[in-house]
Amino acid sequence: MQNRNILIIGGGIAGMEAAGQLLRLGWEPVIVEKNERLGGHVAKWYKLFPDMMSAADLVQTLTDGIKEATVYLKTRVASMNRLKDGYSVVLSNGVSLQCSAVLIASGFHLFDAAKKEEYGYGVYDHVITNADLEAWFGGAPDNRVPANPGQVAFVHCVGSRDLKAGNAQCSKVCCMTAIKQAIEFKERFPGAQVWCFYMDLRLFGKKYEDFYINAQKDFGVHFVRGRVSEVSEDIDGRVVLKAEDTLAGLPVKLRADLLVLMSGMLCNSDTAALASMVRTEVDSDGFLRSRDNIYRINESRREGVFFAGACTGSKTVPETVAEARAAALDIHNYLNGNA
Amino acid sequence: MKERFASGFDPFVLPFLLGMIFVLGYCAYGIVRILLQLPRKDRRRFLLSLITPHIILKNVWDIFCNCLLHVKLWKRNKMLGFMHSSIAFGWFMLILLGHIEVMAYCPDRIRFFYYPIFFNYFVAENESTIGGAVLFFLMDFFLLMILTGIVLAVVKRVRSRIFGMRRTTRLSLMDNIGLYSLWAIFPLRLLAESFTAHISGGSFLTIPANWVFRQFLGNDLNMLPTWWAYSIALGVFMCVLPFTRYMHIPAEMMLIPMRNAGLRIRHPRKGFARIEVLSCPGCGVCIDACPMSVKKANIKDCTVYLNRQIRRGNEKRIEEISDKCLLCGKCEAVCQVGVEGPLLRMEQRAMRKYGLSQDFSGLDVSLLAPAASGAKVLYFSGCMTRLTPSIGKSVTSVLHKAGVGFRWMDEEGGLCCGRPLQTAGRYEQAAQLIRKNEELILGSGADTLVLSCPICYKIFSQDYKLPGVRVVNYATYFSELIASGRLNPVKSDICYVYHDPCESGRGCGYYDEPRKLLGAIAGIAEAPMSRSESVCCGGSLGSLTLEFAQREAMTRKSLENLYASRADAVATACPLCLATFSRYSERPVRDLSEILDLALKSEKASDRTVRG
Amino acid sequence: MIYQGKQNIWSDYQKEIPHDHWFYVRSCIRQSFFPASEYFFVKIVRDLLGKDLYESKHHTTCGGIAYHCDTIPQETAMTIVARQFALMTEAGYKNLVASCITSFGNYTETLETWREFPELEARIRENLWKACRREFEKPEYVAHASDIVYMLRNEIAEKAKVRLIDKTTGEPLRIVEHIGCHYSKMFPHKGVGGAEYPCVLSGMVESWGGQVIDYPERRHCCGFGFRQYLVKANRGYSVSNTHKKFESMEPYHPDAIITNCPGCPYFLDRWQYVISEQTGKTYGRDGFGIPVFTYEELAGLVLGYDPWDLGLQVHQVAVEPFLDKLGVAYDPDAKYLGVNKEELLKPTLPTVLKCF
Amino acid sequence: MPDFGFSLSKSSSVSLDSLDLGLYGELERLEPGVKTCMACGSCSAACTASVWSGMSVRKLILNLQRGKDVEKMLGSCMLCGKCSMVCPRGINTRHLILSLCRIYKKQ
Repeated sequence: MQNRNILIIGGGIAGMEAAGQLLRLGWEPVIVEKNERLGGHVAKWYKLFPDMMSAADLVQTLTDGIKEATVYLKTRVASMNRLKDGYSVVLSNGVSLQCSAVLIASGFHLFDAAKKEEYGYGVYDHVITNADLEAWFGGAPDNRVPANPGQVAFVHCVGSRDLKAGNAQCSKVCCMTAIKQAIEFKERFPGAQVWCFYMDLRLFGKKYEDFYINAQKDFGVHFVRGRVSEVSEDIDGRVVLKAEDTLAGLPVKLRADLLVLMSGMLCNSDTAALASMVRTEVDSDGFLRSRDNIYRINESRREGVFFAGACTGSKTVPETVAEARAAALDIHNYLNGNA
Repeated sequence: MKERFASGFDPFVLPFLLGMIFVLGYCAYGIVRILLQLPRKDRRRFLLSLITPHIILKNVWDIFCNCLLHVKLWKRNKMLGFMHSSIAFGWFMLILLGHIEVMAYCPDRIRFFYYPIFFNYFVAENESTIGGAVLFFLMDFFLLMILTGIVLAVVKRVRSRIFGMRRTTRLSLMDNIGLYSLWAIFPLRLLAESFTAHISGGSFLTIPANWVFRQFLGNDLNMLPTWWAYSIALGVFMCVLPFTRYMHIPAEMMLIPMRNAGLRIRHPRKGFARIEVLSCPGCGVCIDACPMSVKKANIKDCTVYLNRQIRRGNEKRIEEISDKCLLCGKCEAVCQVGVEGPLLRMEQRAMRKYGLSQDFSGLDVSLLAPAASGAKVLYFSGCMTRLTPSIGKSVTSVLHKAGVGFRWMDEEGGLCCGRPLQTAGRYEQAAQLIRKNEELILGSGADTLVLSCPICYKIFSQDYKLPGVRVVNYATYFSELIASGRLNPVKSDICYVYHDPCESGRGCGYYDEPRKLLGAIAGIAEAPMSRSESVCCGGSLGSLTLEFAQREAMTRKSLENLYASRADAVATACPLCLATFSRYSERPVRDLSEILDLALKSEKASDRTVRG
Repeated sequence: MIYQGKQNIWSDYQKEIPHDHWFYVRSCIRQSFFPASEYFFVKIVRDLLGKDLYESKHHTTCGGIAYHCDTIPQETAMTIVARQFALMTEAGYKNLVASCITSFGNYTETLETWREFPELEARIRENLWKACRREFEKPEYVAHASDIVYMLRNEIAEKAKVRLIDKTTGEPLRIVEHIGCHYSKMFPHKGVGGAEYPCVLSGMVESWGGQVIDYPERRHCCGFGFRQYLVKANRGYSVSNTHKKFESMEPYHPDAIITNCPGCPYFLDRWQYVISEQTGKTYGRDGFGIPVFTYEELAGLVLGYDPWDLGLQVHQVAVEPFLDKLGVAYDPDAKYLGVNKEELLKPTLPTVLKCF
Repeated sequence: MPDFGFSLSKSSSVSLDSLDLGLYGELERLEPGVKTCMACGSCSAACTASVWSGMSVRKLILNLQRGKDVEKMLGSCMLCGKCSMVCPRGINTRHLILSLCRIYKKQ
């Protein structure tokens, strides 16, 4: 009889959604999550664009869908061996199991903003990242966020489209996240002046452009086309930014009470190790290589190994969820011999 | 004949008398004031016209036709025409007949000018004489006529749709007082005259009424209150008249002679403009005509409200109304008294103070001069044609096919014609551009200037001074080329409906030539509203404040009118109309030049074979 | 400012500096601008701390000024550099230490370029052989003299006679550090502490008891910029640069500036006079300027050498107020006496900037 | 003062937090559409006056936002309205310019 176990590496939204779908298709997914809770990055997020849905609600919905799945938290995959019709897996908690397919949903990690030394993350008093701001929106105290900010700057593309930072790719979601957060910020501090420093605004998704127009029209968010090149701190502890307004052809300077760095998405650091366990490849962008990038994004080049979510590239939440569903169906078809 | 009162006076005439004195005094003061506001030259011209026989005749005729008979209104809307002329003409006749009565029976009382009004109270005459019978019959006849008019007016107030008016003006408080007192005058007069009919005589209305009243109100003392009421209604009406739309009655009688004298607006608020504003009867015909009124929010921006706000001196609203207008000119075309809505607005725009004014007087245009060449024909496409390159391409293609040697003056860009500045009220800057373009054109040695943009055409034909240069719209020019056999278009099967662009149509009265050209090259249909009634496409540069999104409804409305013609496609002769319609039209929209160029396609092919 | 954050970054940029046996190459211009600095470097490192430092009398310019002024091509500059390497090889040394930041940058740039383009190195070897029949081995380590002092900062601190503490208040002296642009901006890993938060000078200041000032325009160039100064028409840019830095550091009321580049102390020092004349503004207390020291001068002061022996009298900005704070004894009358107690002639004093 | 033959040059850098945006603020009130400009440059490309002047509505808006002078550009506009026609965000640029001319205060 066929082994009905399917190993899902990563308990973020991709892993959870895929597990939920696989359960419904009659399989027995096993989620291995290295952290102490499910939900990945989304669990730490406050609101999701474009509907400003609560991230916690989404995670709850997904959690409700996988009550019957086996979940190992604080666990990693120690080793995987190819069998005739599946994989033999040993987990870091000592559990070993056999599964007929593997779904890698290991996601991404946020670029460490401290690596862009010139922005002074971790050095200056009022520099935070998009993730920090999101946590603060969610109620986590953060004394880097001033009580009554006058000027706030968002810097797009921190660790994205930056060869020197080791990531030449666009992280796709940060433009929209910046605008979303700028609006949320203005809602909390209507008196604050919010400045977004961007290289290009890449607002490709449904309703994204509306956010942009609203940010301009209703919230008076200022957009400056130019990458911040240098940040320093003045005697009052405020951050001083230097950039070029490339549209005006002018060097500009801004003294801000808070600087928010839009950290980009990189492939998770342990993905390469995972890839080597199943002998699949890492692409030139650092993410996992799909069979192709058009029709079989969910498939690896190894039989029985599938991908879902940001392990193959930066993705938005809806894209990730859709891909997870697709991956579940792909696995189902593969195991039923319909592939 | 006997006079009932030796004194010829009763206190009830006092309200009327006061009202009459007030309104006459007010009008006299107003006339003097407006005459003083006129520039000296205009004043002289006006006063001279008042003693020029043919102008006097024209004045009398115009006043009779317009103020009393409302001929223009009849043409537009029979019901409205009847309603207005029955009241105005009927009332006029009552007054006239009153005077005839006084002259006939007590000529010495003519100096009491309340006598003709209250004749039946003061003079006991009866219908037994032939004179009395005729006069009293006429009096009752015209009173009945007025009363019918009043009934219609009441109906119109309640249900304007019966009169074919979708929307009518909302009245101010004073207007309402005026309206109700006006409505009250005539029933009260009927009542008053009925009460006295057995003493002073009456006719087919008053005598039966008198009989009815006497069945239950035998005492003659009852008659006085009704005469009081009648007098009070008159008095109230005349006292409020200067502050209501009914001011149009005296104002229009001033406007007609002034217009006939050739005066025009020279100040946004004073003189002629003032008289125009006061002449607005507030009828609201312009509301339905206005292309902006498809949106309810814009109704209060129609000319009738501009006039009202100017009278009130509400500067904020005056500015809003003036700036929003598309300047399509339709309100002027339909206006019964001829209020120049667009011009009035441009004047309001022109009176503003600017912190910075463009100055083109020092502009060096040598770089923009058309290339030196022997070609005597210049083609000026205008700014907007840059955004509809098909027009420029077709015009030049047609000219090439006709073998016309020409130069495209602004092919590499040029100066604006100045019309947009003019519509924005920047007259001085527009004049500077006009001078610069004149310099360019006269310096080119050309003798013909062909224009394909109606915006340019309006200003070029009306404000440019180009001695020796014929300014011609391309439709006319192409028709001539066809007539002279230089172009041989093959008539297309497609049926087009021609949309009159505001600037060339109402702006220049240029209606027939484009139709002539279109008729020669394709089938042609007429929209229900066309020529001077044509509906602006909504893309007009005239509006300063209308946002892009607010214009869509207007464009769709205009297209609806064109579609009603059942034509296959829409033809127009304006780059702005073309661009605007193309945005929303379900049927093809083409410029005249494009249609002509298509009709010449075969010719081009044959040309090639000949040349090849 | 989060100090821990800077330390995290510094830990990523630890540079290996050999402890002894250096081939020392001097700067073209420092000996005229700050005549005692290099002398005292040698004196402190060789005589006081007993390290092996070798100098060759055949050493010439590294070509850096000409290279950065676009007057010689890179190959020429590299060949000059190759010759210095040859001198070092001939002397039997493997560790090169440059006194000049631009030389240091030039040596580093040459080596890094050769690493990327080995064929270029081969060509330069050929050039050098054709030009002067010399051969060389690439240095194992290239350091800047300030790296050496940084490495020895604690040994100097042990021997210190005074610490960088204001005698009158007991507070640490507030010192601005200014790093030469060619030190680590091109190759962050070649500088101690990297490019964004270099700690080569701040390490010395902290070790010697002072407090480092971090101000917004800390990274900004001193204004020399080679062509910005050397072409007279551009000097407005040069002085404007310096002005910008002073405006930015002004609210912190620094007591002194420490630099590690030949040009920087010169321009930070001399332009204070020009700025004072042009704007009427001075940046120190009571009409004085902010004294600017090379790291050798500051080390010399800490070690208790006589200020006038350290050549501080050739500074534009008066150093006396700083010496007073430091508690260093000096003879005001001896200021304009040279090494052999000859009269140097007292210069005309500026009208705005207060000097002695 | 001695003649050095050179002098301090004014910084070309613009301080975004200490700009005098009075004029721009007033314009925003009169023509709120200006806020939605995304600097695409359609207006400049279509501009009739740009052929013989430096006129560009995009630059004009940007200069206002950066507290720079716009007099020269503003002075060459012929109000032809092409920019309004091409603006993808539907900004009434013609009214914007006219309004700006009204509130403009000569330096």
